[in-house]
Amino acid sequence: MDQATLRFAIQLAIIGFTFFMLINASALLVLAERKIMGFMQQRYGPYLVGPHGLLQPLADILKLLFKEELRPKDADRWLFTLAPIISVTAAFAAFAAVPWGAETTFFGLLDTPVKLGVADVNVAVLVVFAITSMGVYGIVLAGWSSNSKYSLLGGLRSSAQMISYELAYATTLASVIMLAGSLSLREVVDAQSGYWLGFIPRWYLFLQPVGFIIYVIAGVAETNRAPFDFPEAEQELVAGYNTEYSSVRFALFPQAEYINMTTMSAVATDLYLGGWHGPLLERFGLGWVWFLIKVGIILFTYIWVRWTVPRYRYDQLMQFGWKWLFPAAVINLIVTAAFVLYFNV
Amino acid sequence: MIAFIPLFPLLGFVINASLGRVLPKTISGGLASLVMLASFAVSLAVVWRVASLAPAQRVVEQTLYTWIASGDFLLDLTLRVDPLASVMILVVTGIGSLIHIYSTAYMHDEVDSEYARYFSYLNLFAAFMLVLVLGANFLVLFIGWEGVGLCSYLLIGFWFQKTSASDAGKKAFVVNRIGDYAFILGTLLLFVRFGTLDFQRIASATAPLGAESMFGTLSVATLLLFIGATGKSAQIPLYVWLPDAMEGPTPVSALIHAATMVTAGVYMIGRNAVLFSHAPETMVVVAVIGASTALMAGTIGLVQNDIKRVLAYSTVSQLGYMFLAMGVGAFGAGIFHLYTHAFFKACLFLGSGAVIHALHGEQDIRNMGGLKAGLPITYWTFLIGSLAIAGVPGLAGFFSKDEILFETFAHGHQILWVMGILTSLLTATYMFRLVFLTFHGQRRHDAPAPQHPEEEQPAAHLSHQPAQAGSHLPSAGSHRHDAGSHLHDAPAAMAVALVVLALGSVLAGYAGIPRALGGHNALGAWLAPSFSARSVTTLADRAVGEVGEPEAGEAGGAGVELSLMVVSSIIATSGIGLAAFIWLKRRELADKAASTFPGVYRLLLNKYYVDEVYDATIVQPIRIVSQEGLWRGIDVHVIDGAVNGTASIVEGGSTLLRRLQSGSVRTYAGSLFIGVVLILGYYLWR
Amino acid sequence: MIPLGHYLIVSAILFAIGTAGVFLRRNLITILLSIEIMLNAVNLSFVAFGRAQGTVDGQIITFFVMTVAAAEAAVGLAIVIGLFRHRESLNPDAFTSLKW
Amino acid sequence: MSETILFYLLAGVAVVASALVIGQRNPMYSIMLLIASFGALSGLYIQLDAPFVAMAQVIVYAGAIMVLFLFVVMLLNAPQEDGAEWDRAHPLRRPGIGRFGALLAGLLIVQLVWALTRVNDVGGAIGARGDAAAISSVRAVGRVLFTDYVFAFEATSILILVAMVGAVLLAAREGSR
Repeated sequence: MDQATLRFAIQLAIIGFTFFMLINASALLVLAERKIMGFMQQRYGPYLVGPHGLLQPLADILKLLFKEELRPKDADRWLFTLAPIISVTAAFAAFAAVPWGAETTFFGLLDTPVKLGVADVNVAVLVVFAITSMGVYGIVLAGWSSNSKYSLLGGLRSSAQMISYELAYATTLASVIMLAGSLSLREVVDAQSGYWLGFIPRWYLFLQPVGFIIYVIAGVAETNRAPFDFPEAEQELVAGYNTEYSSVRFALFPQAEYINMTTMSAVATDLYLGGWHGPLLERFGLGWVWFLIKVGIILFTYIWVRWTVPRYRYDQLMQFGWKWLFPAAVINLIVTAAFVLYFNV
Repeated sequence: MIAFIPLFPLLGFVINASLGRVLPKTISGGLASLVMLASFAVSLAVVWRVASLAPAQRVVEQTLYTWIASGDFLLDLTLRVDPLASVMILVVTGIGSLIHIYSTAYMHDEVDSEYARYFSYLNLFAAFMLVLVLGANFLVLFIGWEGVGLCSYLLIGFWFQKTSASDAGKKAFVVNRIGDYAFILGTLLLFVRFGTLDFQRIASATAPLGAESMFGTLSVATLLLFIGATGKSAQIPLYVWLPDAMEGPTPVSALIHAATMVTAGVYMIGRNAVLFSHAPETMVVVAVIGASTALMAGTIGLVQNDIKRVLAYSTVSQLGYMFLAMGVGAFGAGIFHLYTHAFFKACLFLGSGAVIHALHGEQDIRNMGGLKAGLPITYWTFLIGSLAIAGVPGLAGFFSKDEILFETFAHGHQILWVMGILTSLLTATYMFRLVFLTFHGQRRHDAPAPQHPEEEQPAAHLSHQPAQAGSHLPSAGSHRHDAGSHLHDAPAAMAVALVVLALGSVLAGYAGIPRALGGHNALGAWLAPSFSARSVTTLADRAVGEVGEPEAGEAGGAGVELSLMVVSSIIATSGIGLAAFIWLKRRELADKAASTFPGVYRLLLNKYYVDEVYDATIVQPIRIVSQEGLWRGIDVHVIDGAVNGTASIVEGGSTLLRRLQSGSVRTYAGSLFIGVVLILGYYLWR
Repeated sequence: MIPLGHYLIVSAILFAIGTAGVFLRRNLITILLSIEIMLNAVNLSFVAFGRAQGTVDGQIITFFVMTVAAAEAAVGLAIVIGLFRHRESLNPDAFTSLKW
Repeated sequence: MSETILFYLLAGVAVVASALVIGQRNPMYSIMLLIASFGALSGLYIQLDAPFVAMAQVIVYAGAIMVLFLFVVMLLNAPQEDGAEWDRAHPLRRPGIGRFGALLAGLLIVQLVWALTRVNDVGGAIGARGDAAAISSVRAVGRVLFTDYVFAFEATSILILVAMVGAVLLAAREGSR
């Protein structure tokens, strides 16, 4: 095989691997969620299917696949079908701009190194942000097309919530971008290599602690997770926007949600936790393992928070977003700007 | 500094006008008098400063701000005191103060708010009059000119509940407007000619020019200005308002319609002496009008029975003298007479006011007589004033009137001189007729019932004010029987004013003793710079030199002047004698004369029927033309027709066009879009 | 490379579609959408011109157009909501009472 | 070559989607189609070396403005174009007038294309002038935006504020003011 073909093949392989990992991530996260939930509630969680219930996700998928597809009589046929597709497409597409590993030649297999990640975009932060913001359409359309009041309310809540928290989210992103001086995630990650004083990693987490907290909170809200899971608050709206969905169409929503979580975590890792930079493993071209570990930690935090913090009230959510989170993000941005200007970073 | 002179009265006006309703009489009247006195004090200080300068530089001016700046036309609000203005401000503030003081007593029967209104008007008048005399250009003068007109209107119609008073006010205003219109035209003409409105600049621009031989711009402009002056100063043909103005309170007549405002025209001509002396035709007109007015008013004064009307015609007559002086180029003499006249005419008016006050509003001299004993102060001051106006040697009127007559004679206007002498005789006669009928003889109540309500209205105004004056001043009908029982002489405030003015009537003349009598004509010399374009030559020299008339030599002139003085003194005394003979000894002679020449008598009594003639020739035609032609014809058909026609066309067009206004947004967007396509298409086709 | 004219023709077509939409549709929301199409057509030509000139000014004008579009959409939709409350209709022909 | 194909693809999507936008009776579909059109336009912007504009197009237009539209449609829940006959008596409000407008729009296309044929400069390939990297970087755009256009930028911020206040005021229910 000549280099060009090899290169093409390897690129395809990277894309395939990413896709595979994402699908698995959603499956694994379902299991992890239930296991951790069980652990936190002092019970076992799923343990019958496979060893320690490891095959439970597979069983879930099979169950969903064999369920009957239902569509309410007055539902909008096209949009009802389109909604979950938009959701899951946006979720997958967003990850395309997220790099997850350093440049590598695959142990000398290639002449020139290849970048680990689906696509290397020089405005990756914006791309991720743009595509994530498309995800809201899936939920809104699902809510509207179901022709059900629970769904509609869920969809409305979701869109309002996402628009509100997008502001804080984008503003904290801007702080990091200012520090790194680039919109490219890869460059942001590379700006975090090395150590202060020899042992503290140069992560933006330490420069932007407030930003990181805001980012995580906004991320939780963006992905409609507890304690901000109003679009599907079961005590109020049955199941929110996906009340009327069943079978595969239904399965796509949680899947999109978990992929979004993963994307959020991955971007957080790239922006704040130094991405694939870490001791030891990097030397063997295995920085991406660090990446996986960091993403895993954040994902665990997501689940941990979900089963710890109770749900807010809806007005509290909006109030929190507009009156606390967004101002905090703006102040953080101003302070960062002043910092950058003063120290000429 | 200068600005305070008009500002003090203005302050008084503002306070009295705004707070007058709540102020007691003592405060409002006292305040009004006080601001006048303050203004007088400031005037004295300013005049002192002017006097301390060299004669050629006797000008003090203050520019308050630039009023109009339009292109190269720049007009400042400038006040200027020169010798002429200094005489005027002293007269206005001095005599004004006295009359204010007098008024505090005279108007005391009014209620508080009316009292304050009276004084606010009076103060406003003083402020405007001061602006008039201080203004350094035509426009500032015009502010004062119009302002005093306004105040005159307000004060004539002060008792506005009375129809005749408010009518008289309107008449004064309208007649004045005619003059003002001409005045504005004259001002504009001068602006077009000289590009400035400043008196000094106009004067210095005129000075190098020769006198206009035929009617030219200057003549027309000065004639127009003179028409303005005839309106303000009650000369033929616009004098008709002044006798009617006697409807106002008597102190007002004294201040405005005798001493100050009516002299504004004279002052204005004096102010533009240089300009006028370059327009000999105008000067002739001025002189002829002045002499004719003097004579005519004198004849009318001879037969009037209302004490104030006699004085009013006397005023018109004396103003005629002043214009005569102006017309012959004797500006100094004219202003001199203005100045002396202010004293004795104010004195006379105030005296008549004291009489009216004492008689509770009686104004008809046929109902008076024998008041000498009851009103000694009034009598003696009135007598002094009469002697002064008659021109008895040694008193103020003698010097000033003689100077006018001499100048007239010296400039070769013998006919005018004869008219002046005749007027002098008439003046002495009617004044002493007034004195004798009022103060001498027995108390009478023999006035016939008035024939023409407008013409003879003894004391009517007071009976028309039952609420205010009724209790204190009984109506005209009732007082005839009891009025004689308790005559009271002028109260202190009035007496002070009378005495001071009587003193002035005696002494004022000594400011300008002519050279012929060994004096220096100090006033003439003082005023001279004002009448020339910044040069010290006396006016008589200039005017004569420029007009090209033979100059009355100094030595020979003195001889002529002395002999003329003797003539006029004889005339004056003979007039007094005549009056004494007729109205003291042989009273029936007057009635006999009246019945012998009923036509003449009626003619004079009805003031030559001038009002009627005006009504027939001017007022009625205008009314008919306005009503039938302009209103029923042009206004209804042409103007209304045009307006209604326009409206109909618009309405018709709109009915069609409003179909386009569908209210639909898309239609509007469509029309917009059609425009876009059409414009784009046009540019592509081109 | 694509000639500038191609972009401009696309822009022209989009603009015309937008205007046609304003006339054809009887729904205020769709009309607003048509206006957005027109704005985007203009944006495209701005960016294309900017690229042809080699400057960023075209892009910057585009940002401003976007901001204005956002403001317009916010206010316009608020008005639409207000109108709908009054007439229970979104047909512009329902709101024709503001005339003569 | 691939660039040309991509251009025609994107342009085609943009035009067809836009045409469909105005062909829908259901505003919900219109909105979704318009988002598609915006996505295609965003691709054209990337082709024009304006990635930042492209992303802003997606974030602002597709991500915010269109959500707003969607929100309103959902809130009003009056999706179908109402066929009620409003005041059709007026001659200028007949349905035909809309077709006339569409005719005018067609005329406009003809005019614009005609105008383009009369300009010489548009035939040249784009990108011939200027450095792609110089104008595609966010840094360059930001520098010009905050220097030359800073006044316009600030004015825009005020515009946004005013629009925000106005929208809140307009949409607030009478009682809740």
